[in-house]
Amino acid sequence: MNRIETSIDKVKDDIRNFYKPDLYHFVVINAVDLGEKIEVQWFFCEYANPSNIIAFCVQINPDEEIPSIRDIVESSWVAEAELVDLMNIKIQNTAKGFVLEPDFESGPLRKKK
Amino acid sequence: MKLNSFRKKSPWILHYNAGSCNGCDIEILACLAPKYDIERFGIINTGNPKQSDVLLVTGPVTKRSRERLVEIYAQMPEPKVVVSCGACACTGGVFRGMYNCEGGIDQYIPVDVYVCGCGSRPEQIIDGVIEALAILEKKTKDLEQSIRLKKEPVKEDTQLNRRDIAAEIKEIA
Amino acid sequence: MYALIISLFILPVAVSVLVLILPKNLSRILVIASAAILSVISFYLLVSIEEPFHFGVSHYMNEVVSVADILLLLYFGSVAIRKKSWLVGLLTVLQFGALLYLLKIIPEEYQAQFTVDKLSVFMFLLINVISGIISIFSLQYIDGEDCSAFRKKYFLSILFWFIAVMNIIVSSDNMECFFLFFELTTLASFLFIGFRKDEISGKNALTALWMNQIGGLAILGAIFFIIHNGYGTATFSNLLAHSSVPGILLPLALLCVAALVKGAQMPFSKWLLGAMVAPTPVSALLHSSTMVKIAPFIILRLSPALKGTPVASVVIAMTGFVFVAAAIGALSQDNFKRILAHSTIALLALMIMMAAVGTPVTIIAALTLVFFHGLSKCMLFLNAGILERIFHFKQTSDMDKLAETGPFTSLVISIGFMSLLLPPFGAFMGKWFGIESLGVLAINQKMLGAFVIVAIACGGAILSLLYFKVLGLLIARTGDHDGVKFEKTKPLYSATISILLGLIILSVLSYPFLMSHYFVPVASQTLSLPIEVTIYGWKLHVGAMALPVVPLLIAFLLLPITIITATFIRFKNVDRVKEYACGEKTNYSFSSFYFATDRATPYFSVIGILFFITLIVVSIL
Amino acid sequence: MIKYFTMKTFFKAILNLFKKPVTIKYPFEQTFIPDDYRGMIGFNENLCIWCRRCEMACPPGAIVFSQAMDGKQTYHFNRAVCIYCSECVRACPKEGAIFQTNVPAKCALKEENINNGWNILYGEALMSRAAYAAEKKRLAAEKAAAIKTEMEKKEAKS
Amino acid sequence: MGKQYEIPLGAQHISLLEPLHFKFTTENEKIVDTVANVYYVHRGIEQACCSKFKFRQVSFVVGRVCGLCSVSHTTAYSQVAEKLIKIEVPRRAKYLRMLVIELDRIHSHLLCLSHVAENSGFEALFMKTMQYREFAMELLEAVCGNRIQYDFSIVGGVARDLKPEVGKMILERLKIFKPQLDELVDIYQNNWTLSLKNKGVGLITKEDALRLNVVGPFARATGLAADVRNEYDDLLPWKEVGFEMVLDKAGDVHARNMVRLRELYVSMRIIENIINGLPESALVTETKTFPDGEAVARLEAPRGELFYYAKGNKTQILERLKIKAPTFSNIPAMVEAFKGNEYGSAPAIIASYDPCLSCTSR
Amino acid sequence: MKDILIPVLLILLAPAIGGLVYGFERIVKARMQRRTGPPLLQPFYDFLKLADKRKMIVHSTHAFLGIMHFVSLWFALAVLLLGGDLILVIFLHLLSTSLLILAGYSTRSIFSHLGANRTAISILCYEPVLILIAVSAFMLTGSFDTSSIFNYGASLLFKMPLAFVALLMVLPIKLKKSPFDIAEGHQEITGGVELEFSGIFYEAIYIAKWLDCVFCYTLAYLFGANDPLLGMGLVLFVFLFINGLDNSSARVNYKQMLKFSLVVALPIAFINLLITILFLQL
Ligand code: SF4
Ligand code: SF4
Ligand code: SF4
Ligand code: SF4
Ligand code: SF4
Ligand code: SF4
Ligand code: SF4
Repeated sequence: MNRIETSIDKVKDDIRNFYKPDLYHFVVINAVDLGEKIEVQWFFCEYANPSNIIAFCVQINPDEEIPSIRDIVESSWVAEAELVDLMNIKIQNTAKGFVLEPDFESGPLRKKK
Repeated sequence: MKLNSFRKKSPWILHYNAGSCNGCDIEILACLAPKYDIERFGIINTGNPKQSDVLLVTGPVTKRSRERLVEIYAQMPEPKVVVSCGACACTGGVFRGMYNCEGGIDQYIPVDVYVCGCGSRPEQIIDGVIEALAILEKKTKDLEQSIRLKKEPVKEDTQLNRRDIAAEIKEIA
Repeated sequence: MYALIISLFILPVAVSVLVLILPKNLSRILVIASAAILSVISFYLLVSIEEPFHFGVSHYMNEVVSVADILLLLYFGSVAIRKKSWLVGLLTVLQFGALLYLLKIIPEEYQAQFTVDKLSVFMFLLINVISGIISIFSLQYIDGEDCSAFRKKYFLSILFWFIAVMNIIVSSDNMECFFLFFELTTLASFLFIGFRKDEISGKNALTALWMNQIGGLAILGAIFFIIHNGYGTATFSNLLAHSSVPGILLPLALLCVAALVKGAQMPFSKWLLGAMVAPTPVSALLHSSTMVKIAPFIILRLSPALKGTPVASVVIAMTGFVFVAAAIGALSQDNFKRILAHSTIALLALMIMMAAVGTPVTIIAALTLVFFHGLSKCMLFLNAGILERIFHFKQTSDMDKLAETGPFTSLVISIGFMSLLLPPFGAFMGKWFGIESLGVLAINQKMLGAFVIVAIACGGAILSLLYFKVLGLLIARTGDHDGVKFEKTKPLYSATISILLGLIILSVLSYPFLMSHYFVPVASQTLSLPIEVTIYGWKLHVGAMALPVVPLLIAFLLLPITIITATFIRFKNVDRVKEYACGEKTNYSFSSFYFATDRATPYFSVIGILFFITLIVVSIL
Repeated sequence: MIKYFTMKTFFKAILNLFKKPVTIKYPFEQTFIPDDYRGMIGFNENLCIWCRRCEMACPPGAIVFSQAMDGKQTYHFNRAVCIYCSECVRACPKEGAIFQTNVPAKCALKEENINNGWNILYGEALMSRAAYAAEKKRLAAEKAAAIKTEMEKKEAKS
Repeated sequence: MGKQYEIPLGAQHISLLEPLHFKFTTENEKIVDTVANVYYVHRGIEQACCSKFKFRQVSFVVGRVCGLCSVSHTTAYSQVAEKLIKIEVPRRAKYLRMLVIELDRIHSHLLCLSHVAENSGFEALFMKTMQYREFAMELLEAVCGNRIQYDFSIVGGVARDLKPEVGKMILERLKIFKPQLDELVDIYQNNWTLSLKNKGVGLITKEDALRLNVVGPFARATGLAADVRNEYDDLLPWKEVGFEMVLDKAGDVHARNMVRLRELYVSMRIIENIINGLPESALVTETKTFPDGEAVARLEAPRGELFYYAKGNKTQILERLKIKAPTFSNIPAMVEAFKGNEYGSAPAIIASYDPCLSCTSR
Repeated sequence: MKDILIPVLLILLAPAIGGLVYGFERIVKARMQRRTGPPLLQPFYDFLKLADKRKMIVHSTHAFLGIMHFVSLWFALAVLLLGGDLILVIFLHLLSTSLLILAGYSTRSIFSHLGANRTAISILCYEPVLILIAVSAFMLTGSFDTSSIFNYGASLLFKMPLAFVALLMVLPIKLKKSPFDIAEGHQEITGGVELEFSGIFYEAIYIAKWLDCVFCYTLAYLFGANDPLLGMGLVLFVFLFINGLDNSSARVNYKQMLKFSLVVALPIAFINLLITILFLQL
């Protein structure tokens, strides 16, 4: 697993420069609650060398809005919608209520304070 | 086995997956398959609540399934029995206490037979359904009797039932 | 007798003048009264006329007719100039030339211009009763029209004038006279269609004009050939008398062309479809009792001569084709009136076909169809008017709430559609007779018979599909409401509709009676053949055909009662549940199948033209 | 179109009519169950050392020990909660104290109140244990206090 | 109103095993638009796995993410957990894991195929496939002690050994199964009505597959060579036991059926090889360490790539567990592939995705 | 007297016979799938059970139309068995089907609607073919009455085998058997028109299905009418054929069905008609 640390402003450009549909496979977006911060990880892997898993990692504050990569990787909308509900974070152009009932407030995967 | 006495009934089943892991669902499917062939007992998987007698539910009832489950249950005409299939439908099983599920379907609709196991073997499901057949027969009788004796029967089947029985009583009186 | 018949001609004309001048209330009373009187007269005629009744008015009439012809053509010419339509102009010029030539060669001898036989009376009844009802309906309808008070009167005026023309046309024997009134109906339809005075109306009116003018031209042609070839005078009775002369086929074919044009058979269906832009009573009028019914009337008139000729074969084949094509065309429609119009074309094809086959049974079938189609279509079109005026929609897709908002209208429309589709209603009887008697036809004309049977079988099935589409929308409802409260419409509306509904149900129930006492005599006189009607076992034998009466009677009871009961019935002590929607609670939108069959229309037109050409070619050969 | 008539499956289906069905007659004849089928969990009170490791290991919480005031523990097992994972057996330090049979669990009827009953029992069991622990603590404290007072008394004496 | 029908499919519908809801907008039964709601089965397993359960228990819980490839889930989880506690699994355990995964694949693929047949309206074929599938269930019961929910892989190795007589039984049953599989291939390939229903239906091209990141047989049926078994030699030695990639080009329902069927031959060969060459070693590597650090693991479940991410914090309880199921990756493509098809084919298309939403929504 | 008695008995017993046929069909189907299947009397158990259920309807119109579907179907069958006019019988059957279709449309239930749509389409598929067959029979026997087919000298089967082929092609549509069970399409529209009926009201639909069985097999019997043995043989053959087909084919979609019927079945019926007209006529 190759971690590529980047920042919230740059991550979208990084992914745009990196992602080639016929070379890389988009796996999933994950987020981990680190307490103060939340780490968001975009996982890709290479079709040719599959052991090579690339993760773009960004640490954000819980109330920051994360850019959506839907225009780069079309199929990322499911992962984004899920993260919004489960982590209670904001992602550009993504509404709540896909995974959980729309009235479910707190993100269950966040650490309880 | 007094199965022959139940044979005069024809339970049609409706299967609803209220958020299970599919394990028990495929076993229900296996029951329909040639090896177990529950059509021997006149069972048809109708897929239509309005023509079903037995509701086979799997899964611990997730929040989103809840309303659908109740809706489907309400659309089934009495007499009906509910069989919960598998540990998670009976009690929530391993999912007990997870935030989005409710721990057993009997929190929402009355369950008559609990089939244990995770996943329950087809044999267990058949046993459960046969058990349900007996209950179904009893419920049918209760219903008839209640109409004849003009009194309220089967306590446990909640308001839904009571209302229509009241209507029938009125008709006779 | 004479006086009565003449009164059928004069009275509507008088009314048509009077409504123009009388104040509104008086003219209302006048209209209602005259509608009633006309109906009574035609009913009386039905009972009383046994033998064909020939009469002529004074021989000035011939001159009057000629002058009127010329005036009419001059008017058409002015229309052509005003609207800058070269087509109309061309046809008018052609007609003018032909007419002038004819006037020169027509031998100057007195002849009876009119014949009133049972067929005419049959048409009288249909025309006067149904048009009467429509005129009463239009009293209310035209009130809501957005136009000047005079034009409202004017509308009623044309309507009555039209009734008079129709009455004359079905009783005229002289073809010159027939031509005049034929073109007068054309004129009437032109005025009606153009009534709303907008662009589309104008265009469609013009289309109706030139298309029908072709029919007129064909009639002139027929007259020309009759006289030119020396078959005597240009009258129907003379034509029928000469039916065995070989060269007679050409005039027959030309008259058939006139009929087919009036009957809006493809490719001339366009004018009838275009007529939808007129106020709805006009559609009702054109579709049910008048105008298009001239087509089966002509063919019925000619059927003794036509029977068995190649011309008849072509007409049969053509109508068989039109039956299917119009049915297919109807499938793509969404507008209520257009659906009705297409189905009219299809059913007209069926009627013409039946009439052209010309065996006793098919004639009876044709008459049955004409009769029941008139009633049903009238009712349906009037309802289309009600839908526009009271419920404010025209598309069928909006009808899915009708069972709740307008239970009565929806019930009536359902019955109307069923009467076009299902046993035991008249239209079904026509179809059924058709199949059974075409079986007989196939014995003589093998290929044709086979082809037409396929056409009827397929066309019938397609039409059922079409009607199901509409019926399905009509019957949709959510849940029960306690008791059925009929919606409030205007009294005149509900009165006319109720009368029609009553008539339909009554005539369906009395069908065996109607058949033996009404259709059979008409048919036998038309063919001048005695047709035997006997009841043997549980079957009614008509000529060579046997009708199982008992099953039919039970079917009579089954269907209408089912539909009516289904609307009113409320099961007691039965619980209501919601519809199944996979356990979900959201609402879903509905619609029915649609078919993009309108793409095929150009091809249909081409085939239709080919048929017309064949018709002429065959008659010459 | 031609293929339509050359359907092998069609004739196979017809031939199947003359073959014996493969259906087993289950409720009338028992089916084969392997010896190591993961069925009901058995418990041998005599061997148990009451360490509660099985309870600890059980993912869904199908095992619960309640405790009487005299310290005697009772083993409770709910067959409708159990997922038959045999983790309890693996966790048990004493071979044979808890073991897995190859008998599939019977279905339960409404009367058994298998879900709510278990919830209640579970709560009660925890309470009983808490009560026992509290009691034990109280006793210990009492004892300690007694010892203390005794000591103090002794001290005071001396 | 207009020409469009909205047809719901699900949550409860006979053609669905699982609650998922599609709303098809159709014109004359031709699908023009699809909306999917796939999160009926969300139970909150990820959260429970990092709060309620100890990391050793988690392998039983993740098995219940889904009953169809429960062994893939437990194995993938075990792998990631083993990485976190830094142990190497004994060779015999690896082989046994592969054995059960392949047996599971056989039953899962056959189930999917039968479901496609059923949803295509071919009841007899459904029955036949289910009948032939039973052998896999019986073998799994013999190997793992349960027909579904094998609970076979545990952290550090496997829960039970393969008895020699069971190994023999497996080989025998496979011999019986081979002609049956040939028969099935024949029917799925050649039945005319079935091909009417399946060929050219639910089409996803290779470009779409790349664009939408499709995985599993779904991807392989388009010609996209994506099979984790081809890749991870260090965790499970697939190549050793004779794995071969199965590819097809068409990308329609029929191609998916064929890919699944042909994979069964591969699975059978792998199972034979495993049993014939089963190495001797311990079953479990014991250790007392607690998970720490981050790790990912990928595994080819019957429906495609399973991806586990775990993070430990040196306690019994994990910090984070992320499960990415194969169907999860396929959902965007699933929704697209309906467009332009008949509604009548929709159930068959759904079945051919082999959707398993219980792990998608967890 | 005897002529009447047998048909009347048949008519009265039609539901019972239909039930038995239906039960037998279920067993045969199970056997073809190598299952044991339900007992022979299973349809009657179903019947008894349905009568016991709580009465629930969507609305009265819907329920009533369902019942009338059954009544009118029985009536159509009666006319057929009493030797009535074949065309009339076909139209009466259409009438009963149309009541079912209307019932389907009368609810606001999607699947019911779809089922009604599809049933309407399937009418388009089989009705013309049946009419053509009837007309061919007329060409041979000179009468549309079924009784005349019985009195006709030879078996229709040998005179017009193509008609029989056409009949074989449309019967699965009518009986809602695979590959043409689109009107029911269990996995697609969960029964279609039947969907919203329950309990005693579903019973009407259920028995109507049995009657349909009798209706269709009677049509098949007509092809061997003057030789009861041949007739029975034909019925058996049709039975096996339809069930064999049912168990060896997937469901096609309605467009394919329409195409099949219009391009294959209808022309075959038409050719048969032509042959009958051109070569065989009296
Ligand atoms: S009981 Fe177990 S196998 Fe059955 S559905 Fe629930 S978790 Fe799955
Ligand atoms: S009591 Fe009233 S609100 Fe409640 S279910 Fe009955 S009708 Fe509805
Ligand atoms: S209670 Fe329900 S069924 Fe009754 S009128 Fe109101 S909406 Fe309709
Ligand atoms: S680890 Fe568990 S069993 Fe061992 S002493 Fe602690 S609580 Fe008891
Ligand atoms: S088998 Fe598993 S679930 Fe059952 S009691 Fe033991 S540990 Fe608990
Ligand atoms: S782990 Fe074994 S010894 Fe300990 S309490 Fe449980 S059964 Fe008894
Ligand atoms: S992909 Fe499907 S079968 Fe596999 S684990 Fe997920 S839900 Fe289960």
